[in-house]
Formats: sequence, C-alpha cells, structure tokens
Amino acid sequence: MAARKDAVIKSIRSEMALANAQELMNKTNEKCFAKCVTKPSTSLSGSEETCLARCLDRYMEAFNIVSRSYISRISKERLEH
Amino acid sequence: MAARKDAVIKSIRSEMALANAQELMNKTNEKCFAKCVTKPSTSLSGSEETCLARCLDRYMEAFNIVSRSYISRISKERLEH
Amino acid sequence: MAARKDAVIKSIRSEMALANAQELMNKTNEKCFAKCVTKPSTSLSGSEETCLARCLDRYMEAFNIVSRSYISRISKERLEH
Amino acid sequence: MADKFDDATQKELANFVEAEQAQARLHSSIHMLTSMCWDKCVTGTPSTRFSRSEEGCLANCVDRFLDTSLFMVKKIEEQRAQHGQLS
Amino acid sequence: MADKFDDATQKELANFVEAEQAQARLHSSIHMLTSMCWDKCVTGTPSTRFSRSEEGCLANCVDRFLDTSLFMVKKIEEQRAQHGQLS
Amino acid sequence: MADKFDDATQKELANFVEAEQAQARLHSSIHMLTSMCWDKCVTGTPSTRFSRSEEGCLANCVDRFLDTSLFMVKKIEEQRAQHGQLS
Repeated sequence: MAARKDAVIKSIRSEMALANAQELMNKTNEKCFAKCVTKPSTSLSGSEETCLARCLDRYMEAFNIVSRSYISRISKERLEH
Repeated sequence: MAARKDAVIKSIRSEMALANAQELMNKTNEKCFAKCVTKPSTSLSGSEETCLARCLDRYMEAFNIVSRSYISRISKERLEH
Repeated sequence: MAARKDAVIKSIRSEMALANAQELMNKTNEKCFAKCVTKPSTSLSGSEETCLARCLDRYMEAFNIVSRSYISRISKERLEH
Repeated sequence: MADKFDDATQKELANFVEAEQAQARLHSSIHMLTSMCWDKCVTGTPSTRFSRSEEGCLANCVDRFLDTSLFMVKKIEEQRAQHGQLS
Repeated sequence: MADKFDDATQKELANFVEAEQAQARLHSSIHMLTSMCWDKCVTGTPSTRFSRSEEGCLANCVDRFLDTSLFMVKKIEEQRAQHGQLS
Repeated sequence: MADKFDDATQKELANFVEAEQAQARLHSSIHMLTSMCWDKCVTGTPSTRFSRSEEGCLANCVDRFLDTSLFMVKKIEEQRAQHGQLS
C-alpha cells in the first residue's frame, strides 16, 4: 500500500516536472526563434546558431532571475499579512 | 429547498462576477504596465503612477465602449435574422 | 449497432472539422483585421475590402504552405527514427 | 449530502447554468475585443481623456471587426460557389 | 483494479495533489512573468551576458509589476469609496 | 438510453477517438505555426501574390523552427553532459 502511494506521488511529481520543463522549452524556442532567425532560409546559418545558443543561456538566466524575484516577493508578502 | 436553490444560484453568480472582474484586472494590469512602466527601476516613479492611474480609467472606459458596441450589435443582428 | 457506431464516428469527425475551420477563420479574421483595418472608421472602405479579400487568400495559402512543410517534416522524422 | 433537488428545480438550475455559460462566452468576447481595440486605437501615453482619433477608433473598432468577419464569410461562400465545394 | 487506498492515505494524497496544483499555478505565473519581462527588457541581440540596463530591468521587472497590481487595486478602492459601490 | 456498444466496438471507438485527438494536436500545431510564420514573413500589405522574399521565408519557416527546437535540445544535452545533471 505504502509502495503504491509512493508510486502515485512519484508519477504525479515527474509529470509536473516534465510539463514545467516542456513549457520552458516551448517559450525559449519561441522567443529565440523570434530574435535569432529573422529571415528563415534553407538552413540555420552559423551566426543564427551562435545567437540561438546565447539566447538559450540568457532565457534560462532570465527565468532564474524572475523565479527568485517572484518567490522572494510572495514570501515577504505572506509574512506581512 | 427553495432556499438551497437560491444559494446555489447566488454562489454561481458571484463566482462568475468574480472571474469577470479578475480577468478585467489582469488585462488592465498587463496593458498599463506595458504602456506606463517601460524601464522598471527600483520603485514606481511619480510619473509612472500618474500614467497608471490614467491608464486604469481609460481601460475601463474602453471596456465600456466596447461592451456597449458589442451588445448593441448582436442585439441588432438577432432582430434581423 | 454498426449504424449507431458510424453515426458516432461521423458526428465526432464533423465536430473536429468544424472546430478546425472555425479556428482557421478566427485566425484569418484577427490577422487580416490587424493588417487591413488600421484606423476603423464608420464603414469598411473599398480599399480595406480589397485588402481583406487578398489577405484571406494569402492566409489560406500560408496555411497550406505551412501544413505541407510540417506534415512532410514529421513524416521524414518518423522514417529516420 | 442533503436531498437531491426535484425535477422542476433541476431543470430550472440547468437553464440557469446554460444562461450563465452564454454570459461567460459574451464576457470572454468583450475582453478579447477590448484588448484588441486598445492595442489598435490607443497608441499614445494615457491621458485624462481619449484624443478625438482614439475615441473615433474605439467607437468603430467592434463594428468594423464584426463587418470583417461577415465580409470574410461572404468571400469564402463566393469562392465555394465558383469552384465547387472546397470542403 | 487493486484495493482502494484507506482514508488516511486518501487524505494525504488529496493534500499532495492540492500542493502540486498550487505549485503548478506558481510555475505558470513564473513562465508568464519571464515571457513578459524578457519582451520588455531584452531588446538587443542575445550576447554572452546581459547588458547593465537589461540586467537592471530584469531584476526590477517582477517587483514593479506586482507594485502595479497593488497600485491598481488601491486606486479602484479609492474610487469605490468616493462614488459608492460600482459593482 | 440505448444498449451499450459491445467490447470490440468500444475498442474500435477508443482507437478512433485517440487518432482524432492526435489529429487535433496536429491541427493545433499547424495553426500556431501558420500564425507565427505569417507574423515573421508577411510584412507588407497583402497583394494578389506573395513577394519572392515572403514566399521563401514561408517555405523555410517551419523547417527552421523545427531545426531550432532540435538545436536547443542538443545544446541542453551538451551542457548537462559537461556540468552533470541540472534537473
């Protein structure tokens, strides 16, 4: 019984983590394609790939900055109220 | 029984009104933040707050203009068809 | 029984086709109104209607180009993997 | 749980829920139209009132959008009549 | 199907699911805010690091957006207090 | 209500519904891609045909977008291999 409960919890958790990672990838692809591939041609050029690689790192950085700000702000507000 | 029915109706109605007001607030915040806070700094400046207050009034006014136009148009079309 | 099964299948299929056509019309209206009616006045002008008619044809063409590219790409990837 | 509602009350509630759902779709259209017409018509910094051109644009925006939808449907039906069923 | 969970386990699972749903709403807000702040703050071509102004903008973006929400609520409450319930 | 479908028919219908759901996801991707590629490629006023550059852009847009997705996944896997599991 306990083993089955843990299996249910584990499966929900990994589904949630997957959905979150998937959403992050979708947003990153959308934003970076918009910024880096302005005129789609017959293949990705070297400069487009350089732009995409940097954009990926910057979007992850922005995601971390925003996560930290948001979590610290709502923790603060919960303490005050 | 009638009292329980009225309670159900009242609770659905207030849930709907809340969802509608919440959606209006979300849209207003999104549009006015986009227009008034173009370079987020360490606090909202006086001119940003002035802009936000006016933007709030204008968005509500736009919402009222659009609501009136839309409702009058669909009422007219229902009469014609 | 077989007749009832076919009726269920037919009804699901036509609901799907309708939803797809509806989504295509919604997107077309949104994109073409954005492009062709930049300053809404008291009626659609002749040049706005010309623009809308061409925009409709071009959006359908773009939809066909995108559909072909996407389906051919995912068919290719399925063969490779 | 308490007793179930009787049939007449259940029917009344079903009608009420249906009306509320129609209302919710109406609200959703109004929010979408307000957002779209705001982006199209309100181009400057918000002031204490709309400019004349903003006001005219907002007043006409919904009707021209609905005219656009009707115009598109008419064009599609004309094309179908010419080329036969496109499906 | 296997046996059902006992009452205590069912309750524990219900609490877990509720906590996960709160987590999902948190994630959804963070994705929305990241997308919005990226569009507002990251205007140039992506480089090996953010420029100073991009970094400052991103660091302040979430807090000013939440300040904006609070400011709007305050304004609405002021107007209600002046003109009576608008509802 | 009428009699239930027998097991074989139920299974056939379940397969059909699954195939239709896959179809719906395909349609949804195509609508999203058409919208995105239209915004990227069709910059001028609509004419009786696409310009050469618009046509080339549209023809390549989907493939480059899917290349972008693959490229991003590859980069993330390279980083994981270097720095260990980020999770």
